[in-house]
Amino acid sequence: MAQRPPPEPPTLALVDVAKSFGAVHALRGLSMDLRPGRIHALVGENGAGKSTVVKTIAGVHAPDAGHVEIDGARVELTSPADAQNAGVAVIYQEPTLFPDLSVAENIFMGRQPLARGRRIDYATMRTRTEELFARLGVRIDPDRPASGLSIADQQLIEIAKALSRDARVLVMDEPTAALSGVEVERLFAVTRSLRDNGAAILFISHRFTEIFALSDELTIMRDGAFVAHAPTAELDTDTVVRRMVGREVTTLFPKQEVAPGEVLLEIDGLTRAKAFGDVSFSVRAGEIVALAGLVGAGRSEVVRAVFGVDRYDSGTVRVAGQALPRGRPAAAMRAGLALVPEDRRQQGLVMDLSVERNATLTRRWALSRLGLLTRSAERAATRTWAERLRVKAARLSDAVATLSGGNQQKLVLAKWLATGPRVLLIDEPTRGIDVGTKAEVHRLLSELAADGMAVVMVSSELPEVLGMADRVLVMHEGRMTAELPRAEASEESVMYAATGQHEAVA
Amino acid sequence: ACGGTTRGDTEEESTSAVADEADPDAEIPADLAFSYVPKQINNPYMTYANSGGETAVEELDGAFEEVGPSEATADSQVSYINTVSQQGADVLVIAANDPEAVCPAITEAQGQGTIVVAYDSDTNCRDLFINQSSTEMIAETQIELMAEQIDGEGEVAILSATPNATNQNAWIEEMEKLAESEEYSGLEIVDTVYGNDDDQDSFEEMQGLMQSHPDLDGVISPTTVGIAAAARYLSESEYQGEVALTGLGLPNQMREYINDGTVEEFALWDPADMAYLAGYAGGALSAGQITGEEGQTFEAGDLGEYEVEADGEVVLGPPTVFNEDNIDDYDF
Amino acid sequence: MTGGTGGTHTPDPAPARNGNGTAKRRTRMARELGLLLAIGTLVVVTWLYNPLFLSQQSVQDILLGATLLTILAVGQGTVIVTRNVDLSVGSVLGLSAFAVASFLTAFPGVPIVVGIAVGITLGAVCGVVNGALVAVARVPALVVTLGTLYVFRGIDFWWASGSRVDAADLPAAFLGIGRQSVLGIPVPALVALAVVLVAGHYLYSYRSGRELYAIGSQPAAARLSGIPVDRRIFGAFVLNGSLAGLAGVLYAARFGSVDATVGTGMELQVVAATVVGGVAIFGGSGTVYGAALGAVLLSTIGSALPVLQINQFWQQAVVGLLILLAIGLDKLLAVRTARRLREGRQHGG
Amino acid sequence: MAASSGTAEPTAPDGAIGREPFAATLGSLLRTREATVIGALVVAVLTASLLVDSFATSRNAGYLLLDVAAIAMIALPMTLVVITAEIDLSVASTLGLTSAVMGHLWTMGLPLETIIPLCLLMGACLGAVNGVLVTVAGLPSLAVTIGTMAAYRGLAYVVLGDRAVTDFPLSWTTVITGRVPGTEIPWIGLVLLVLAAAFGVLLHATPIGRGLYAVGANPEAARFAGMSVRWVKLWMFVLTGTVAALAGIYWTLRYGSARADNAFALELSVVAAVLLGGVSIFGGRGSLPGVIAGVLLFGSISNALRLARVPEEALVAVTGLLLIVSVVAPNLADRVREHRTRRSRTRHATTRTPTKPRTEQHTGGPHA
Ligand SMILES: Nc1ncnc2c1ncn2[C@@H]1O[C@H](COP(=O)(O)OP(=O)(O)OP(=O)(O)O)[C@@H](O)[C@H]1O
Ligand SMILES: Nc1ncnc2c1ncn2[C@@H]1O[C@H](COP(=O)(O)OP(=O)(O)OP(=O)(O)O)[C@@H](O)[C@H]1O
Ligand SMILES: [Mg+2]
Ligand SMILES: [Mg+2]
Repeated sequence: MAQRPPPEPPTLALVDVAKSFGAVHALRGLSMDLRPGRIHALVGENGAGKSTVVKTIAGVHAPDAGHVEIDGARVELTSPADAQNAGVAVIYQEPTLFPDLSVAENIFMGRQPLARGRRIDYATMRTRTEELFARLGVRIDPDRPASGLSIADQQLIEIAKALSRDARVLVMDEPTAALSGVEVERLFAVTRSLRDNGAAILFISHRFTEIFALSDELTIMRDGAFVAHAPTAELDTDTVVRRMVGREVTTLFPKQEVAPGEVLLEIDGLTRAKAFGDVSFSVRAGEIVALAGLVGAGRSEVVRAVFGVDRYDSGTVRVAGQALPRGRPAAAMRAGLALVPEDRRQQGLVMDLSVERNATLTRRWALSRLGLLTRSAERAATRTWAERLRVKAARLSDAVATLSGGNQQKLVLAKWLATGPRVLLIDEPTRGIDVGTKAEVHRLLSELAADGMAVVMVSSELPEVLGMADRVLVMHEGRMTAELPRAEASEESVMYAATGQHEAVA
Repeated sequence: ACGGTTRGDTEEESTSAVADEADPDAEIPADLAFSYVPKQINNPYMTYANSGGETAVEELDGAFEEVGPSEATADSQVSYINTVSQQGADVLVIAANDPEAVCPAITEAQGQGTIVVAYDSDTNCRDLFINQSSTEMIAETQIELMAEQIDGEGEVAILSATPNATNQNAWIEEMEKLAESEEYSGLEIVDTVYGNDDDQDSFEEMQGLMQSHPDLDGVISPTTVGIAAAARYLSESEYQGEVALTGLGLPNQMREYINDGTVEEFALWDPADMAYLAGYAGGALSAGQITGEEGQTFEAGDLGEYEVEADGEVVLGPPTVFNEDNIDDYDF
Repeated sequence: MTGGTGGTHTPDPAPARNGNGTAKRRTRMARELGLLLAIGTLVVVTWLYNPLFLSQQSVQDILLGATLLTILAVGQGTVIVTRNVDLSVGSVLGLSAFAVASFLTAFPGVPIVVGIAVGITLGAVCGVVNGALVAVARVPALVVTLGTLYVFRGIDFWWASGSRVDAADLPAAFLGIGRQSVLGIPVPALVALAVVLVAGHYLYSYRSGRELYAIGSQPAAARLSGIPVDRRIFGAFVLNGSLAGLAGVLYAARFGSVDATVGTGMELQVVAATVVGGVAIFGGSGTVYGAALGAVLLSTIGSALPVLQINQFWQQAVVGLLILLAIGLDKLLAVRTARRLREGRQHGG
Repeated sequence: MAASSGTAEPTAPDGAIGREPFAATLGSLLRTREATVIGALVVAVLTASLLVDSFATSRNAGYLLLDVAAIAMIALPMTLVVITAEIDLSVASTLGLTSAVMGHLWTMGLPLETIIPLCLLMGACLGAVNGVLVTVAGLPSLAVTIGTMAAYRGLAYVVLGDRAVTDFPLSWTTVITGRVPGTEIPWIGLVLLVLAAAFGVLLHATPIGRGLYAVGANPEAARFAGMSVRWVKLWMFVLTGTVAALAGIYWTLRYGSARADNAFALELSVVAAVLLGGVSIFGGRGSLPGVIAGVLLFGSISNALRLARVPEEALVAVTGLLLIVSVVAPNLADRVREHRTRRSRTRHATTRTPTKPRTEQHTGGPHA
C-alpha cells in the first residue's frame, strides 16, 4: 500500500475490491492502479481471480466490498455499458462474438458509424474496419460472418474491437493466448503506441516472455489477494513464479515411487488436422505421465481424441493391447478408460443436477439392479467417493452448482474414479482447486498409480507437472517436442520445449 | 372370433328415458331442466338459435341453460354432455358435431333419465331430431333459387362448411341428385369445396373456385358462414352480378349484399324457431305426450302443432326465402 | 460458442478471404432469391395450368390473401431474431379485430383512424404484456406466450360472448380499406408492403435493429457489449404486438364479419412462414424480407393448390412437406456455407 | 444450522456430507416446482369438492379420467422429449393420422387385432421421422415438428378425406369407456396408471432416465460421460410417436369415430400441461409426478368449472393464467429472496451485489 505514488490520480483504480461467488472467494480485498501511459501486467495462477478483476473493471461483476475509482472518483459500474461509457475497453478471455453477424458489425456493434437520419453507414464501417485491420496487420474480409473463424482470428477481432473504442483504459485478458508470434508482435506495437498516447493498459498473460517484453509494471496475485507490485524491470521470471505460487512446492506433491508395470495405453501416430499431429506415446501401469505445454498446445485435444469424444484423422489408440474404435466414449469406458475433462462446467458436470446424480452419471448401469437404480445405492456409492475425496457438500441432493469450484472439481474426479478405470486421462486436474486441497488430489493420484493405474495428466501448472510426473511429454503447437524423464524435467527444460525454442526430442 | 374383430354389424341397443307408451293428454311438467349444447359457443348462429330455445323453456316454466365448447369438436362436446347428465338435466338439446362420437356420452345420459333432442345436425342416438326443414326441401329450395337466377342453365359450384358436416353432406347429395334430374338438367354441379365454416377459409376457397372454373355461373353455399364470405368476395370483385350466389344465410349478415345486388335471393329457416321447437319437443317427450313414434303429434307453443315423421324426425318447415322485398322484416 | 479450433500452428498471418465474404453474402441473398424463385415457379406453373390465375382479379386476391400472414411474419421474424418466439399472435389478432369492429359499431360517428388506432394500441398492449413477462420477469418466451395465447383468447371469448360484428354494422369507409385498390394493388397489400420495407429497413439500418440480431446471435455476448438486452427484447414484443394489432384491423376491414374465433391457430402458421422465410429459430439470422416472402410463399401455395385442382385433402400434406423442405434447404445452405468458409481458410493464402 | 446469510458456508465438517435432517429434506421438496403443482392440485380438488356439487363423485372422477386420458398419455413421453431439450408439436397430428388410418384399415376389413399393432408401428415410424430430422439432419425440433404437424394432419385427410368411420364394434368401444367392475373407474384409468408407472420408473429409476436429464441439461457433459446424445433423442421421438398412436387408438375407440380432424390442436394442451408440471422448456428439469399433477390440475379445474356452470371462455383464460403464473411466480419468488439476501449483505458492505437471476439462461430462446 505504501507503493501507491502520490502525484496525479490513476486513470482507474481498484480499491480493496472483494468478490465471492458463493463459497469461492475470487477476490479478497485487492487494490491496484492503472495509470496513463503505463502497461500494467497482472499475473497469478489459474483461478487466482484475474478474470474477476477484469470483469469487475468491465462492470460485469459488482464488487461485494471495496470499489472502483476512475480519475480518483469513486464510480459504480453496474453494467458493461457503464464501463464502456467511462472509457473502458475490454478484451475478455473468451471471445464474445456474434457468430451470425459480419466481422465489421461485430467490431462496431452498438457504435456503428451513422449517416444521415441516424442510419448505419455501412461503407464507413467497412473502411474503418479495414483501417483497424491494417493497423493490426490482419487480413480478414470485414463482410464475412464471424462464425467459422479460428480462435486466433476471433481473438484478433476482439482486439480490433477494443482498439476501435479509442479507450482511456484498455484491459486485455490473455489476448495472446491463441496468437502466433507475428500477430503478437503487431499487437504489441499497437499496444505500445496506445500507451504512448496516454492510455492505461492492463495486460494479462501466462507467457512470461510477453510480460517482460511489454509491461512497465507488474502485479502478482494469488488466490484472489494481492501479493506484490513492482516495476517489471526490477523482477525476473523466477521471482515472479516463486511469488505467484508462493509456497514450498515439495509439500504439495507427495509423489510415491512405483516400479512401472505392463503397458496399458499405447498411442501411435495420432493425428487430427489443425489440432495435433503424429502424437505417439505409451503409459505403463503405475506411471504418471504428464502432458505439458502452453495453453492451446493441443494437449486437451489429444486426450479428448483418445477418449473418443473428439474424432481423429489417423493413428491408433490401444488399451492393454486392444485397439479402441474412434469416436466412441462408451467403448473407451468399457475398455477401462476415464477422462476427467478440463472444463468442469461445460464438460464435466451437469450443473442443474444434484451431487449424487452427477457422481453416478458414469456408473448408471453398473449401479442398477434389474435395470432399476435405487436412490440408496446411488447415495451409498456417492458417499463412498465423496468421503474419500473429502467433497464438502451440505447435502447430496443439492445441485452441483451450489458447490464451490474446488468441490466441483473433486466431484468430477469422484465421478470418474468411481468407474475404477485402468487408465485415467486427467486434464487440468487441479484447475480452480484451492491450494489446500490440491495436495489431497495429488496424494490420491499417487496412491492410485501405486495401485497399478496408468495416469495421463494434462496440466498447465509447471510445479504440478514437475512434482507429480514420472515422465513429462511436452507439446508445442500440436506436436510432441520433448519427452523428459523425471530426473531431467525442470522448469527450464519444460518451458523451453513448450515454447518451441528447443526442438530436440529426447 | 378366431379371425379377429372385423367389420360386421353389431346392433346397438339404446337405452332411452322416453316413456314406453304415449299419453297425448299428459301435461308438460313445470321446472324441467333444459340444457342446450350448441356446436360451439361463440357461434352467433347458435347464440341466436338458442335465444328461441330460451323462449320455449320460459314458456314451459323450465330452467334454461346453454353450455358448450369453444371449438366445434365432438370430443369437447362430450365433456359437456357428461356434465349435463351429471347435473341431472331433464332434457338435453344438442347440435352434434359428429353423429357418432357423442353417442356413448348421450347413451349414458339417457341411462340417467335425460331426454335427448337433436337439432340443427343429427346424431345416431337421440330420441328426436328437429330437422330445420327436410333435406329434400332445403336442397330443392336452393337448387330452385339457383336455377331461377341463372335461367336454368350453367355451371354451379358448392361452397360447404366442414367436410364432415352431416347435414351439409346430406343436402349436397340431394342437390346433386336434383341436378341430374330432368327438371334441372341445365344445371351442372362442377365442384364442391369446403370453407370449414371459417370466414377466411371460405373466402379463399371462393377465390379458388373463380379461378379454377372461369365459366362458373353460380355458387350455392348451404352454410351461413360460407355464403357471407362468398358474398363479400363477389361484392368486391369483378364477378359481382356475373356470378349468382344463393344458399343458406342469416338475413342480418346478408342484408348488405341483397341491397347492393350481389345476391338476389337466399333462404334459411329461422334457427330460433328450430330451437324453440326443440324445447317443446323435449317437453313433450318428457311428459310422455309422445314417444318418438311416427305419426304422433304435439303442440309447440306459438308454432302450432307438429307431427313426428319417420325415424323420429320433426320437420320445422320449408325454409324462408329472403330477398330485397322481405329482408327488412327479419332481424336475426 | 467460445468456438475455435485447437492448435495455433498456422504460422502465417490470417490470409484475406474476400472471396468467401462475398460468397457468403451471395448465399444470404440466395435465401431470398430462392424464395422468390420458388414463388415464381409456383405462379408460372399454376398460370400455365390455368391462365386465369394471373388475371387482374386473381392477382389482387393473392396479394390480399398474403397480407395478414405477411404482416404477422414480419413481427414474428423480429421476435425470433432475438431468440424468442411469440405464440400469442393469433389471439392478439383476434382480440384486436374484435375490438376495432366493436368499437366502430359502438361509436359509429368516430373517425376511422381512431378505430384503427384502437386496434393497433390494443395489439401493442398485448405486446407489452408479453414483453414485460419475458424481458422483465425473464421467463421463457414459449411458455409465457403459450399462456397469453389462452388468456387473450379467453378475453376475446368473454368480450364477444357469442356475438358477431357484421359487415353491415361497420362504416363503409372502414370496409373500404379492405376493398379499395391503388393502381390495381389492394390497400392492405400496400400496407403490408410498407410494413415489410419499414421493418426491413429498420432492422438493417438502425443500431437498435442490429442489436436485435446481436441479442439473438449470442445473448451473453450482447450483455457484455453493453446492449440493453431486456429493453430490446421488450421492444421486439411490443412491435410484434402492434403488428398483430394492425393485422387485426386489416382483418376486420377486409372480412367485415368478426367473431371471437378470428385468428385461431394462426400462430403456428406464422412461425412456419417465418422459418420457411429463413429466419433461424435460434435467432441471430434471417431477414424480415425473407419472413415476408415465406408468408407469401405459404399463402401462394394456399391459393395455387385449389387452382391446380390438387385434391383438397392433399393440400395440407403438401404444405407440411414444403415446410420441411424449406427448413432442410436452409440448413443445407448453412452447412455448405460453413464448409466453404472452412475450406477457404485452408486454401485462401 | 439454518444459515440466515447467503454467504455462510455449509457448516458440515471437512469432507463430510451432512446427514439430511428430515425437515430439511421436506423443506427442499416443498420448494420444487412439482410440489407447487401437486399442492395446487390438492387445493383445487379439495375446493372443488366442497364448493361444486357432484364433483367429488366416483362417476365424475371417471369422466375426468376419460377426458384427460389422451392428454395424459401423450404428456408422458412428451415430458421425456422436453427434458432432453427438444419438443414435439406433431403429436396431435400423429393421433389424427393414426385415427384416420385405423378407420381406413377397418373399412378395408382388417381385424382390429391386426390394425392396432400396425397403427402403433406407424406411430413409431412417424416419431422416427421427426427424430431423424432432428438428430441426423440437425434441424430444430420446433420447426421440424411444425412441419410434420401439417404434413401428418394432411396425410390424415388424404387417407380418410372427409369421411368419418364410425362402425367400430361395440364390444371394443364400450370396453374403452367401460368401468372396472364394481367401480366407476374406467379401464383407461388403469391403462394410464400402468403407463404412468412405466414412464415414471423409466425416467426416475433407470439409467436411461438419468441420462435424459444430463442430455437435456448439458449435452456436452453427457457426451463426455459416454452417452450418445443423438440416439437418446431419436428414441424419445420414436417413443412419443408410438404413444401418440396409442392415444389415437384410444381416441378412435372412445368416441367410436375415426376422423382426420380428431384431436385437432391437442398438442398445445399437451405442451401446456407438461410446462405447467414444472418441466423446463430448456431441458434438464422436471418430473413425471409434476406433469401428471399438471394434467390433472388442468382437467379437474375445467371439469369443476364446467360443473359449476362457469362459461367456457373463463376456462380458456384460466388455462393461460395458470401457465403464466406457474413460471412467473417461482421466478418472482427467487428475485424477492435474492433481494432480501442482497439487502442483508449491503448491511455489511456498502456496495451492491449484482443480481444473477436464476433464469439468465432463459433469455436464451424458445428452447435451448
Ligand atoms: N460466475 C462465477 N460464478 C461462480 N464462480 C466463479 C464465477 N466466475 C469465476 N468464479 C470463480 O472465481 C475464481 C476466480 O476466477 P477467475 O476467472 O477470476 O480466475 P483467473 O485468475 O482469471 O483464472 P485463469 O488464469 O484460469 O483465467 C475461480 O475459482 C472461479 O471458479
Ligand atoms: N472443440 C473446441 N471448440 C472450441 N474451442 C476449442 C475446441 N477445442 C479446443 N479449443 C480451444 O483451442 C485452444 C487449444 O486447445 P486445447 O484445449 O487442446 O489446448 P491445451 O494444450 O489443452 O491447453 P489448455 O488445456 O491449457 O487450455 C483452447 O484455447 C481451447 O479453448
Ligand atoms: Mg481468467
Ligand atoms: Mg487443455
